[in-house]
Amino acid sequence: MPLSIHELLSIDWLIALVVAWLVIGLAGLLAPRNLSFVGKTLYPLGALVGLAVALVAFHALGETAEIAVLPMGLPDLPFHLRLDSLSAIFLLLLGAAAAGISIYASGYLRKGEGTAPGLQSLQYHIFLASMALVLLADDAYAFMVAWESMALSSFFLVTSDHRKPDIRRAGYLYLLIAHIGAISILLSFGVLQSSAGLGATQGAADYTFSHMRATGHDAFWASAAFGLALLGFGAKAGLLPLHVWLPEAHPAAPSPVSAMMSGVMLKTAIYGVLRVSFDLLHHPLWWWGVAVLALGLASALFGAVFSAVQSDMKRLLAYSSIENIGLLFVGIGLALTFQSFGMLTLAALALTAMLYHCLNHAAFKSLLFLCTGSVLHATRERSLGKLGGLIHPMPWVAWLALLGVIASAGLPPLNGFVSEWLLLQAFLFTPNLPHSYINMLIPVAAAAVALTAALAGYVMVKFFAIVFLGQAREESISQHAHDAGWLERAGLVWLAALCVLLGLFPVFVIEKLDFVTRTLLGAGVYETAGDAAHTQNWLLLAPISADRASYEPLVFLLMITAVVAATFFIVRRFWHGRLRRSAAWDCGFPLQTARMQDTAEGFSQPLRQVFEPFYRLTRDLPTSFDKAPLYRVVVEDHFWYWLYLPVARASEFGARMVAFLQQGRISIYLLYSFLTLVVLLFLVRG
Amino acid sequence: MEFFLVLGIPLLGGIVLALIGHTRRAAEYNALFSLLTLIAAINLTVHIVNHGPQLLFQDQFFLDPLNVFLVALTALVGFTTSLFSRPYMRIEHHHGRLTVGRLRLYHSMFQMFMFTMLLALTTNNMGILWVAMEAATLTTVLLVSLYRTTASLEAAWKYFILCGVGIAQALFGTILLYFAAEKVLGHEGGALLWTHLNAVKGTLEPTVMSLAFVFLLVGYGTKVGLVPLHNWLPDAHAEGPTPVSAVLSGLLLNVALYAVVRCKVLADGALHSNLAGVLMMGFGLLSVVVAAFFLSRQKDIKRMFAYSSIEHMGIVTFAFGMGGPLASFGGLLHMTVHSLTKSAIFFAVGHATQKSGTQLMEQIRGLIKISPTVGWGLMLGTLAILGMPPFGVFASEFLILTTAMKQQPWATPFLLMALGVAFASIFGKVQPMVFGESTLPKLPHKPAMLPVFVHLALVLMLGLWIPPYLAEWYRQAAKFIG
Amino acid sequence: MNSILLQFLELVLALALAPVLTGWVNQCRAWLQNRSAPPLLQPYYQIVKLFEKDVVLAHHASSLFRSAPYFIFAAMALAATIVPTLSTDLPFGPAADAIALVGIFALARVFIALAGMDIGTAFGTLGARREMLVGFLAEPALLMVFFTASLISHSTSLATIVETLAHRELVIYPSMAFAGVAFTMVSLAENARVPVDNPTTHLELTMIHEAMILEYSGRHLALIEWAAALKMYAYSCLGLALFFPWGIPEGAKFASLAIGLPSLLIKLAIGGFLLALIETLSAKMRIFRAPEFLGTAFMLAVLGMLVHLLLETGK
Amino acid sequence: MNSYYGQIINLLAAGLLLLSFAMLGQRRILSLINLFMAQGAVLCASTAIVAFVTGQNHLYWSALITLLLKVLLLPAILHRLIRRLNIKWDVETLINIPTTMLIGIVLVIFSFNLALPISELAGTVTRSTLGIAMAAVLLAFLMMITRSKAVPQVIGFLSMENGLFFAATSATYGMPMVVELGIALDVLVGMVILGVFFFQIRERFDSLDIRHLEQLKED
Repeated sequence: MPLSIHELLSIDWLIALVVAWLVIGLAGLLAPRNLSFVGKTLYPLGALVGLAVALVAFHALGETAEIAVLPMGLPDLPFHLRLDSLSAIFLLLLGAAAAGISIYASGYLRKGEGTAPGLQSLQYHIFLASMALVLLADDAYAFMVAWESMALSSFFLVTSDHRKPDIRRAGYLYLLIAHIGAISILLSFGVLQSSAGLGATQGAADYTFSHMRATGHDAFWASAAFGLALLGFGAKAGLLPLHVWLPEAHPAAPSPVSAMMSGVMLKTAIYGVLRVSFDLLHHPLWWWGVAVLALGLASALFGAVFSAVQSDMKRLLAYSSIENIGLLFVGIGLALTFQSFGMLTLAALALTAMLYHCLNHAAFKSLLFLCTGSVLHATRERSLGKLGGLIHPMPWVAWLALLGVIASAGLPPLNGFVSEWLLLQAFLFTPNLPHSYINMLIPVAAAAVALTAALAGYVMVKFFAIVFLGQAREESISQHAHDAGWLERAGLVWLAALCVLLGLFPVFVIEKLDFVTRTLLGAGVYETAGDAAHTQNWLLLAPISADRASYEPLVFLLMITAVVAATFFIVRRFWHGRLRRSAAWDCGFPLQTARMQDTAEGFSQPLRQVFEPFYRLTRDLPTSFDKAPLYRVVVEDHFWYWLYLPVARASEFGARMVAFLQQGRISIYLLYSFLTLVVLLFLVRG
Repeated sequence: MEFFLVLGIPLLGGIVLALIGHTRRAAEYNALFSLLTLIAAINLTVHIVNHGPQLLFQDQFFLDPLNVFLVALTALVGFTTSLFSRPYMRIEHHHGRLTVGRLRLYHSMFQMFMFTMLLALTTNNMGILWVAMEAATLTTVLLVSLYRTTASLEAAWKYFILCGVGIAQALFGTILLYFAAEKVLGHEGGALLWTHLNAVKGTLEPTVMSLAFVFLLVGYGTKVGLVPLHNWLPDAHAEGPTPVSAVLSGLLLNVALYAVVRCKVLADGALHSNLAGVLMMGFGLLSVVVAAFFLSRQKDIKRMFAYSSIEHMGIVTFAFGMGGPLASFGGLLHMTVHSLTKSAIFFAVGHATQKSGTQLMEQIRGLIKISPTVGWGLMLGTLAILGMPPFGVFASEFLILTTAMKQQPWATPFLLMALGVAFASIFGKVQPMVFGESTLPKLPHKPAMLPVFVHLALVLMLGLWIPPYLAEWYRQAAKFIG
Repeated sequence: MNSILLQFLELVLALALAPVLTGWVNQCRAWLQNRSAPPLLQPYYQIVKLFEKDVVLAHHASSLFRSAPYFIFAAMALAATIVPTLSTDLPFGPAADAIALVGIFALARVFIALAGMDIGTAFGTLGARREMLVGFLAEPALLMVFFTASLISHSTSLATIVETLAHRELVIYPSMAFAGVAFTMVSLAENARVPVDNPTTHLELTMIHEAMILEYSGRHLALIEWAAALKMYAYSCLGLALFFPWGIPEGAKFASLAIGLPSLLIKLAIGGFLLALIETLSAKMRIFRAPEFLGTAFMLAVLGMLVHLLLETGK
Repeated sequence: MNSYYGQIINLLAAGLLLLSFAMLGQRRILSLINLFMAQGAVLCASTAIVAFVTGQNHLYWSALITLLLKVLLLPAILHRLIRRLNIKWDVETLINIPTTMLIGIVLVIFSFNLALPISELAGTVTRSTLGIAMAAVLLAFLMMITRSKAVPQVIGFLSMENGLFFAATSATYGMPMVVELGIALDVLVGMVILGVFFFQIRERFDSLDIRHLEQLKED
């Protein structure tokens, strides 16, 4: 198919925009310590570029795939880039989130926080550019280069404040797991590359995705490639059991970076899984889907259960990200299962739900992380045990955070609910599967998803109420607290608006997502729901048919607004608006202080009891005779003890073992050479 | 003519510096000779690129794509090392760790070492190759013990004995090779000339060749630092002056591996089996895994990077053993980027240790505060050597790993494990050295960071764009290796 | 046009009937406990009285605290509108299906919990925490109940579910039995009834719902009380629609109101009596038994789905 | 005629092997040096005979170099060294001598077996010498492993060189002259460096016991 100039434009624009990001980043090196130049010029420019990326990507949705080749890379393997609908939707996500986060960051920068602002800006913009390149890459090498650059630049961002040992440790863990994941992805590409093995003519050109797509693999190797890819991308996404870096790295990073990592970077891993499993392998086996589903559910539940007991607000959000990633993988698993049984429409439904949730999570999680950033700046405090009552000094942040909280908890009429709704719908259609065991498993999985969603509500109430409601638990908190500046507010409002719009116009979004599912599966849900959607009204979301299920968020919102307005009016009209202030009810105990409020630990105590086996709890209880009674509870991750420490110990053991090779005695060394020689001679002659 | 300059300049430099190496300007002369060698090498390279492979001096010297790029690389690293060593050795002298006489020894031996390396690379005679390798050991052994400390003497002694014994095996292998070749090529028909051997390799006696290859592999493998023949390597790297560590790691190992590869080509042709490849893969994999585990318990920074060199040599050996155009291409690229990166790291480490007055990693902290260039140089170098893109080490590891997945999938779990362990160990140790707080005062003298960043820039370039003519060399050389 | 009128009628009916239902349950309970009963319209009197009173607001109550009652009230009104009581063909029907209904309840719960924590007193937080504890198990259980019904009727739309279930031959769905028990348990918990909560207690240590709204007064409290009544009404109608759908008219005809309205009233009366009976016969359990209680409900609901898949799809 | 010389060479080869064994079993340093000298002499003789038999003139040069280097120069240097360093006492071995001898016999059998198929291919008169050369190399290796002092280790190293040289001359009638010169030069320089080393080590440790040189290790 010949590409006309007009069609070529999108990818060229995108390349130009990526370069623009890099240039903006490099410009930061001109005046690395000039805060106002970096903050008030470079970051807003970066935000504009992000907006442009989003627009171009939006334009490219549903267009024919465009390709470009850059004159760099390995010989015979220049960087191949390709823009199809799958890339476009993730680029849209990246651009839109980057626009909000960059503009926020331009207001967020402060003097004397870790890395020099110019350098940080360089790292940040390389991070953005490499994420865009990951999404555009069309060969294994370009993909890996972009992928690891992304890991590296984000590592430096995470360790901006490298003076703290904890932050260094978090960054270390992050980069280590990312690197191991990357090697695993690399090996997956090694399986996928089309060369036929020893003796066959090989060329670097075998590494392009188009060659991989065209190559068939037998079940074993396809599964190997899939497994390795899942391991690699799962490590990046924070899938169980490779999630441990996530709750360490996200809190350590500056808030805009946490937002970027959680909102966008995790999605690139999702993109990778989609790319490999639906595009490059395109003939899934049913058990892949089940495995992904199981892992996803485990991660979702794990994330929810752990985020409930966190007492650091950014850690809480980080665990919540694990939960959401788990839900995304549930969607992928369902889609894979359906596709393997040839139920393409249902696969498209599950995939749509998944992609929708990607967009949603990017919007609300970025929003929440940015809100924590504002809180952090206002109070210098991350611990939920000391915050409280911030809705009074910072109403903007609080109300915008409330939107994020409602979206994150999956409540109507915001966006989180839409994707959850779609996902549950996908579950409800499963009983047609030809495999009875899976049929039985699906309802249990649906129950788990429902439970996760409900737990998310618990977590979000805890997050919002402890941070913003009640009274400040420490005196100092409320003294310096101030609302976010206007640039920060602009970023927050942008992301909150995305939450609202994504929640209110699902049909429009699904129409766009349809391009993606059509690219990957050859089927979509928009057309099947088309009659309902077009003939009745375009507000009605009815993925299969209006009889089966439907949801109209706009009507929903209007109803609530109308009732609220009417009630308010009637109450004021027929009665009065009189109001008196007085002290709160103190139960007859007049010495109450703000410190007597329920703490974060207290709030999650019931859950800690219900889900006790999930946690590794250490508790110090004071006795009644303690002079300075101290209550301490530490909640740890079993995986750390089950998986990571044994691995660390095993490698330590290996290190001790090999150390015997190097005992300093020259005779022994000579003996090694001697034995090597003798053994080899023996082998060769034998 | 182009060629003789390449060998002549360092030889002359060795002699001249033996006479005037103690003068105040000796370091500059050293750098000057190295620069001239580099220019000659580039000139030679251009010549070869334009005119194709050449046999010189009654076929005694041979220049083909495989060695000419190594010649250029050797000359380049030699030059940058001489630049680095200029302030480095001067400070050592100021600190009283070195006398003027030893500086003379150092400068002279440095040039002689370059000479032996270049000789080993360019000679067509397997016997001369052996002689040059042995001479390389001899020139560096006194450099390793330059400080005359207990530890450096011990290291040099081990280096001498182990490499001497190892290289003796290589001589036995060479004799066996000659024994086999003599049947075919006659006594005086240049039976040790590699090009001649290569032409008739199919007719060489397989039984003898298999034995010969074993001896050659064990012999030269000792110099490559393949496990379990590696024991001299960490000691020698850690105790010698840092410029010597840089050239040992960046050049000597490469040249030894080059010798192994030359032998492998012959063995492959004669044996009609993959025996040589299997042996190399075995050694390579063992080196990678064992070296990776060694890394985690290191306390001395130079020692750690010495083990890292073993690991990388293992990767290259594995790649060459695997064979095929892609793997060999990857192996050659890896040799290049490893020597550039590793020498850059040693340069940075040199400044860091000189500043902190210790090689113990626990006592080096917050380099980025003391000197941002040293800190970032070490950080970026470490990331590059760990295979982080967009640096070139990643490019070669990419090719090697993906090919391994296709051709030798059984090996990939080991590689995955080893690379993971290596990353965890090295990065875990370097990160707190570079970042964090430091109580040390800022560096009083300006570090010579130009070589570091030149190397890293080259490595970065190789990761993103390999110049077409370089790629063409690699490709031809890879075809050669098979 | 008819359908819009009917929809409006349903809303008005819900607003009107909800306090009456609460009053009726209180009356029944009083009778069962041998007490003299308060008048049927007692909840109305209370609401009106509260509207007339001044609002007494704690010093550090935020705007969220003041706006929450309106949101909660609106959410409950919406929920009551969506549940088909008088007709299955309601214009707002497609706006929200069963899952969205669960979402609405959850939305109201989140707001009331947030409002409870806004003042920052120990009681509010305690209540909110307990409310969320109840909610995180009750919500998925309710969802699973709906799923069982949806699997039978191949739809999550409430109208379709009701139509399908009402039209079935007298087939016994064992799955619906499980779902029914689960639904009952969830309803008790969700409406702050014994054995999970006690609507009449003011003993702080045992309160859930009452603890959260302890700081409310005046019109705010009135709206919340009304919303609570609406919630019970919605749940009751929901139960009736799912398990006793007979008598709910299909299509939007005023004529069918003649059957629909009386049958609704009768069913509600019976339901209210049964609720009072349950409350009288059971004792309030410790708060930490509540997760077990709701976990059982959740398991039963999931079992219902499995039973459906195992026994009923084969046919 | 050739077979007659062949027998002489074989005899010399046997002598070489015997000397290797003797060195393996010898405790005294002075005797070791003398044995090494004898080995050099045998080597020189065999090279000369091979040169005579085959008419390869450059082998005479090799023989001469051997004579100069291994019979005269190196033993002289070694003698001088031990005088200067005052180390004449017995050599301690790490493994006791009978065991070492047993291992040595196994090695000889092993190398003969290895060399057997090759020897049959050889067109030279001295077909079995390759096996003996290999055995000599391995025995020298063994000696290096079992000695804990620096000087005996070096003698072992030189003895290994002898075995190699023997292989080069008798089995292949000598390598090209350039190579042999190069090898000789390396050996010479190596010895000089070793000498320097001995003094340095001695200066540092007051002893040439290489057990002092066991500090660099992994712990």
